[in-house]
Amino acid sequence: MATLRGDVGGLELENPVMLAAGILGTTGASLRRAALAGAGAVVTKSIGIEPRDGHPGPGIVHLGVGLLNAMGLPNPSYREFQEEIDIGRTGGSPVVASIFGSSPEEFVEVAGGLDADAFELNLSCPHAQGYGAEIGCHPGDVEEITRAVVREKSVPVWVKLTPNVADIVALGLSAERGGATAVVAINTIKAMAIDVESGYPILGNRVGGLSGPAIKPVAVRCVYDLHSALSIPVIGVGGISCWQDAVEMIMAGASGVQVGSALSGGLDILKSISNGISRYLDRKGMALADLSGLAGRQR
Amino acid sequence: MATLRGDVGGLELENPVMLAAGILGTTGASLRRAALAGAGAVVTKSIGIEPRDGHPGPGIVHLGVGLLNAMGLPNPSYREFQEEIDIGRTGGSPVVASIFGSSPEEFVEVAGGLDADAFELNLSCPHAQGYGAEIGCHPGDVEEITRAVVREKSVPVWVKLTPNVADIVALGLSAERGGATAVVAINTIKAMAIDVESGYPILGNRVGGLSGPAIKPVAVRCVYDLHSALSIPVIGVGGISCWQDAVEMIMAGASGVQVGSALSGGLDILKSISNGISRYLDRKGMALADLSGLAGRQR
Amino acid sequence: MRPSPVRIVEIIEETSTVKTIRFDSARLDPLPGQYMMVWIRGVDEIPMSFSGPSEMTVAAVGEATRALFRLRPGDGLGLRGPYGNGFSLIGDRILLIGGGVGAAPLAFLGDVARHKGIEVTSLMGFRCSEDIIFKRRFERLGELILTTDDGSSGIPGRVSLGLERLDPDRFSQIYICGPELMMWDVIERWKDHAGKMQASVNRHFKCGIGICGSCCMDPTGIRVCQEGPVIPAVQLLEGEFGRYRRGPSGSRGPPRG
Amino acid sequence: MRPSPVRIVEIIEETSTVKTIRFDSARLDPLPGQYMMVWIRGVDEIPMSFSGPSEMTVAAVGEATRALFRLRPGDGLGLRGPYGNGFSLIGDRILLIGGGVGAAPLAFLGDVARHKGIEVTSLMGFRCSEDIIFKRRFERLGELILTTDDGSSGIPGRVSLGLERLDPDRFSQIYICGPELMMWDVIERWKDHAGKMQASVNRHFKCGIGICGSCCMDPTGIRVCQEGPVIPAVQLLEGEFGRYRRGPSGSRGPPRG
Ligand SMILES: Cc1cc2nc3c(=O)[nH]c(=O)nc-3n(C[C@H](O)[C@H](O)[C@H](O)COP(=O)(O)OP(=O)(O)OC[C@H]3O[C@@H](n4cnc5c(N)ncnc54)[C@H](O)[C@@H]3O)c2cc1C
Ligand SMILES: Cc1cc2nc3c(=O)[nH]c(=O)nc-3n(C[C@H](O)[C@H](O)[C@H](O)COP(=O)(O)OP(=O)(O)OC[C@H]3O[C@@H](n4cnc5c(N)ncnc54)[C@H](O)[C@@H]3O)c2cc1C
Ligand SMILES: Cc1cc2nc3c(=O)[nH]c(=O)nc-3n(C[C@H](O)[C@H](O)[C@H](O)COP(=O)(O)O)c2cc1C
Ligand SMILES: Cc1cc2nc3c(=O)[nH]c(=O)nc-3n(C[C@H](O)[C@H](O)[C@H](O)COP(=O)(O)O)c2cc1C
Ligand code: FES
Ligand code: FES
Repeated sequence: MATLRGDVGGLELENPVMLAAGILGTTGASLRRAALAGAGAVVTKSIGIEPRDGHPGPGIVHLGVGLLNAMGLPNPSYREFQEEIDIGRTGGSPVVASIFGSSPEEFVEVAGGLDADAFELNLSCPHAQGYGAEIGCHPGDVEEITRAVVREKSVPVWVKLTPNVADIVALGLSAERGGATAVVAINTIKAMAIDVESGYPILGNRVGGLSGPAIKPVAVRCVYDLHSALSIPVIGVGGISCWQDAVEMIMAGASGVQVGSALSGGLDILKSISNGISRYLDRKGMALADLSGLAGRQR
Repeated sequence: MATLRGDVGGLELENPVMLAAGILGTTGASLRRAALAGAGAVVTKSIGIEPRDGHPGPGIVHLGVGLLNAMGLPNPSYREFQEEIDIGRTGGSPVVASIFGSSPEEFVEVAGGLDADAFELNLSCPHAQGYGAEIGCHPGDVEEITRAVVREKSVPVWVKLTPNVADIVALGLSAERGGATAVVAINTIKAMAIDVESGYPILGNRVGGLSGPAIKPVAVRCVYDLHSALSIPVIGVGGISCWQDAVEMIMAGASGVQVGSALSGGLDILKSISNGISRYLDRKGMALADLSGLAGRQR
Repeated sequence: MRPSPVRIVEIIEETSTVKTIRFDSARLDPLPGQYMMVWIRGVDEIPMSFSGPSEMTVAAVGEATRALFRLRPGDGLGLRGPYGNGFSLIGDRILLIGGGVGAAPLAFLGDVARHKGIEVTSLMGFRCSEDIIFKRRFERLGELILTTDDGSSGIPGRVSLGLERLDPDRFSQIYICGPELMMWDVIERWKDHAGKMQASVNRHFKCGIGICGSCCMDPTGIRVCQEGPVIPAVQLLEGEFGRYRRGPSGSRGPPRG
Repeated sequence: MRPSPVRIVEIIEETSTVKTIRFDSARLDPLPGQYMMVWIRGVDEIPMSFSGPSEMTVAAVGEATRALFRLRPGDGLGLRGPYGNGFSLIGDRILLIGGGVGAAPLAFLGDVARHKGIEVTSLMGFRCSEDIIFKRRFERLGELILTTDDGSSGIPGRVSLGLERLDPDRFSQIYICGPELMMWDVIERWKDHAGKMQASVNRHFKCGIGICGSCCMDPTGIRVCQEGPVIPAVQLLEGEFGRYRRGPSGSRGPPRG
C-alpha cells in the first residue's frame, strides 16, 4: 500500500488523518485511544487560562446535515492539562495542543505552560464571547497573536481559521506573516436551530457552530482559496466523513486533514479514511504529494 | 384553517411562502405556474443590464446535503423581461423582480426599466465577478444602491443579503438606512466540490454557492440576528424543505419565507409548506404574527 | 448525485459528424427517452439521450460536443442521470419517426420494443446518405423507410414525405425525435392522431433537476428536463413548440432545425 | 435527532426529593439501562436513565433537576435517545443491587426480566426510610433486601452489609446502579464475581453522542455515553472508577457518593 508518511505542517506523521480539536480531546486516555485507532496526530480540546465549565446544555444538536454545537470551550485550564498531553503521547502520534486566549499575552501564557508537539491557535471558535472568532476575524490580531506564540515556542504553530468572514485568505496571509507553520481551515460556521414545538433555541447558548457534512463544500472552498494564495501548508477540516471526502480536501490543497463530527460514528473512521486514501493512491499510481492541490492544476 | 394572509415586506400576500430568486424564474409561464402551485409571491431570476449566457456547465451539483450552483446570472436583460413579468402576474400572486448590477446606476437602470410589484436587490450572489456579494459585502455600497433604487421606484424594495461576511447585521442596517422595505436572508454560501476521480472542480465556474438543507442552520441564525437588530421585516430563505423548516425560520424572526432548492422535488412543496403552517397554527391556537420572532422571546 | 465517473470503452464513428460513445457503467439502467447530463471535464456539461443502456450518440455541433469528439477510449467522463421521463411503450405496433441524430433514442426504444415482441416500423430522415445512422439497426427492428433531403438515399425530401407512405391508424403509438421544425411538421400533419404521439423535446438544459428554469416551455411552464424530455404531442400543439425557444440567457430565439 | 418534544402526562412523588415523570411518547422503546438526554427548555440538558418505557425517576440535586421538579403535567420536554448500551440480560436468576435513585433503571430491568420469567432478587440501599423508592415494585419482582444508613428500615447500614446475606454463586448475573463509591465497594467485595457484574456508570455527559469527550474514563478512554453507561465490572477494576471523576470543565475531582 502507498505510504502516507510525510511532513504535515512541520510534523512528521505516519498518516495525514488527524483528530480535530474539541473532539474526544478532553482526556489523555481518549487522545491516546484516537492515536491507537489510527490518527496520524491528535489535537486536544482547546485549552485556556482558567478552568471553564462551558455553556449550559444542550451543548450539541445532531441535525440531519451535521452537528450544531456550543460547548463554550470547557477546559480544566493549562495548569491541569500537561498530564493529559503526556498520557496522550503514549499513543505514539504527535499531540497538538489547541489553545485559546483573549489576547497575545494569554496565548503566550497558555503555550508557555504546556509542552506539546505542536500548537494550534484557536482563533475561530464562533460561540465564546471574547475568544476565538471574535478575535480571529481581525487580520491584525491574528498576525500579532501568531507572532507572539511563534516567538515563545520552538515547535510548529498552526493557526485555525474561521470561515465566518468575507475573506478567509486575508486571515491566512496574516497567520503566514506572523510566522505560522501552517493554517487549519475551517472551524464551525455560525448557526442556530430552534425547537419547532416550543420556539426555544435548542442550544443552551442559543447560537453555535455548524460542523459535519453540511460544511464540507465550504471547507473545500476555503482550503482551495488558501492553498492558492499561501505558501505555508493548509490543513483541511470540515465535514470529512469518508476517504473520498479526505481525497477531495487534499485535492483542494490540504497537506493533511482533521476529522471531527464523523467520530460520532466511532473511532474506526480514522483508520478507514487513511486506508481509503492509500488504496486510492495505489489504484491511481500516485503519491500523496501528487494529490495535494490537484484541483488547482486541473484546467 | 388559520389564515396566512398578511403583509410581508410591504406586499399583501395570500400566504408568506414565496418562490426564491433564480428558481424556475426565467419565464413568465414558469412564474405563473409557481403562483398557481401556491406561492404567495414569486421572485424572478435576477435580471441585469445586458443578456448573459451564464457560466459553462456544470452549473449545478446536487450534493447530499444541498445544492451547489454557479449559474453565473444568466438572463435576457431587463429589455426582454417585462413580458415575462406580465405573464407571471396572471398567476394571481405578486411578482417580485430580482435585479442586479455593478453600480447604483445600473441598478437604477434595470429597476427603472421594469414594472413589478416589488424589487429584490441581489447584493449577494457569490459567483459572478463584479456583481452580487462582491458589492454586497460592503455596507456603504449596500446603503447607496438601496437608496438609489428606493428613490427611483414607488413599490417595496427588498435587499437580499449575503451570509459570506463576518457581520450580516451591519449589511442589514445599511439596507435599512438606505430605505429598504425589508431584507431577505440568505443567499448561498461560497463553496466548492471537487470530482474525486479526476481532481477537477465540478462546477464550470470552479467555485459556487451552497443552498439547501446544509445552509438552513446558518440562515436561521442570520434571520435571528437580523430580526433582533433591525426594525424592518426580515424574509427568510435557505434550506426550507418542509413546513417545520418554515416555522423554524419564522420563529427566528422571518415575516415570510422563500423556497429555492426544495423545488427540485416538485412544485407541490409550496402548498404543502403553507398548509403545514396553517395546521400548526390551528393546533397551537396561534396567529402567524405570534409565531414571528418567537425564539427571541423564549428565555 | 455528483457526476459519476465513467470511462469510455468504445467509440464508433457513425458518420463524419456523429459518433457513438460507449462507456463502462452498467448501473445507470435508463429507459429509452431518458437522458443524462454529460460532464466533459474542464469544458461543459450537456444533455444527451441514451442511444443504448450505456451509450450516447453525439453529433458535433459546438464546443462541448466537439470536445466529446476528441476523447479516446480510456478517457473519463462524469455522468448524472438517468433523468426525465422516457418514452412509454403503448400497444403492439409502434412507429418511430426520427430526424438526424434524433434517431438515437428511437433506436434504443426500438431495441427494447422489439425485445418485448412489439412490431416496429421506422421512418428516418437525414440530410444526405453520408449522414445516415443506424440503418442496419432499424432494419433489424422491422420496416424502415428512409428519406434524404438531397435524395441521395431513400425517398428524396423531408421526413414528412415519408408520412404519406404510412397509415397512422395502423399504429398503437408513434414516437418522434428530431429537429423541432420536423417534429412540429409531423405533429401538425397528423394532428388528428396527436393523442397517440410522444415527442422527445430539446430545450436548453442547465440543471437537469427541475430547478433553474432554463428549460421551461410556454404556455404551461412545463420543465422539459423533468416532465420531459418525452412529452405527449397534444401538449405541444399550443404554445412555443415549433415557434420559438429560449437560449442560454433565457432570450427567445427561433426553434432549431 | 433534534430533541423530540414530549409532554408530561403524570408525575409521581416517590419521596420529597425524588419524582417519577411519565411522558407521552411511546415510540422511544428503550432497553433498561439506556438513557435519554432530557432538555428542560431554557435551562439545561441532562442525562437520565429510563425507569420505565416512557418515564424517568429524578432526584433533585441541582439547577436542572430542580427545574424538572417544577414542571407539571401538560408541560413539555425535549428528549434525545435512547442512547448507550443497556443492561444485557444473562441467565435466569439475577440480582439487582441499587443505591438511592440508582434503583430507577434497575426497577425497569427487573420488570423486563420478570416478564421473561427470570428470577429476580433485589438488594437496595437508601439513606433512611423516607428515601426508599419502588419498595412495592421490587417486592413484586421477588425477594427484596433493604438497607438504610440510619437503620430506619431494613438492615441498618450500607448496601454492602446486605451482600453478606446473599450467595453470589446463586446468580447468573448481577446488575449494579448507585453512587460510585457504593458500586466500587460492591465490586471490590465481590471481585471474584466481577465477570458477571454489570454496572451503570455515571459521568459528566455533555453530548451523549460520543464526540465531545467529557464522559471519557481512564485508563482506556472509553466513552461512557456510548460504550456505557452499562459497563462490565471487569473493565472498572483498574483506572479512575471509584477514584476520581471529571467535572464539567474536565478537571478531576473526587468520585461521588
Ligand atoms: C434531452 C436532450 C437530449 C439530447 N440528446 C442528444 C443526443 O442524443 N445526441 C446529440 O448529439 N445531441 C443531443 N442533444 C443536444 C445536445 O445537448 C447539444 O447538441 C449540445 O448541448 C450542444 O453543445 P455544444 O457546446 O457542442 O454546442 P453549443 O456551442 O452550445 O452550440 C453549438 C450550436 O448548437 C446549437 N445547440 C446548442 N444546444 C443545442 C441543443 N440542445 N439542441 C440543438 N442544438 C443546440 C447552438 O444553438 C449552436 O448553433 C440533446 C439535448 C437534449 C435537451
Ligand atoms: C447515564 C446517566 C443516567 C442518569 N440517570 C439518572 C436518573 O435516573 N435519575 C437521576 O436523578 N439522576 C440520574 N443521573 C444523574 C443526573 O444526570 C444528574 O443528577 C443531573 O445531571 C444533575 O443536574 P443538575 O443541574 O440538577 O445538578 P448540577 O447543578 O449539575 O449539580 C448539583 C449537584 O449534583 C452533582 N451532580 C452533577 N451531575 C451529576 C451526575 N451526573 N451524577 C451525580 N451527581 C451529579 C453536582 O456535582 C452537584 O453536587 C444520571 C446520570 C447519567 C450520566
Ligand atoms: C463538539 C465539538 C467541539 C469542538 N471544539 C473545538 C475546540 O475546542 N477547538 C477548536 O478549535 N475547534 C473545535 N471544534 C471544531 C472542530 O475542530 C472542527 O473544526 C469542526 O467541527 C469541523 O470539522 P468536522 O466537520 O469534521 O467536525 C469543535 C467541534 C465540535 C463538533
Ligand atoms: C440554481 C440556483 C439559482 C439561483 N439564482 C439566484 C439568483 O438569480 N438571484 C438570487 O438572488 N439568488 C439566487 N439563488 C439563491 C436562492 O434564491 C436562495 O437564496 C438560496 O438558494 C437559498 O435558498 P434554498 O436553500 O431554499 O435554495 C439561486 C439558487 C439556486 C440553487
Ligand atoms: S434544466 Fe433547469 S429546470 Fe430544467
Ligand atoms: S458525553 Fe460527549 S463523548 Fe460522551
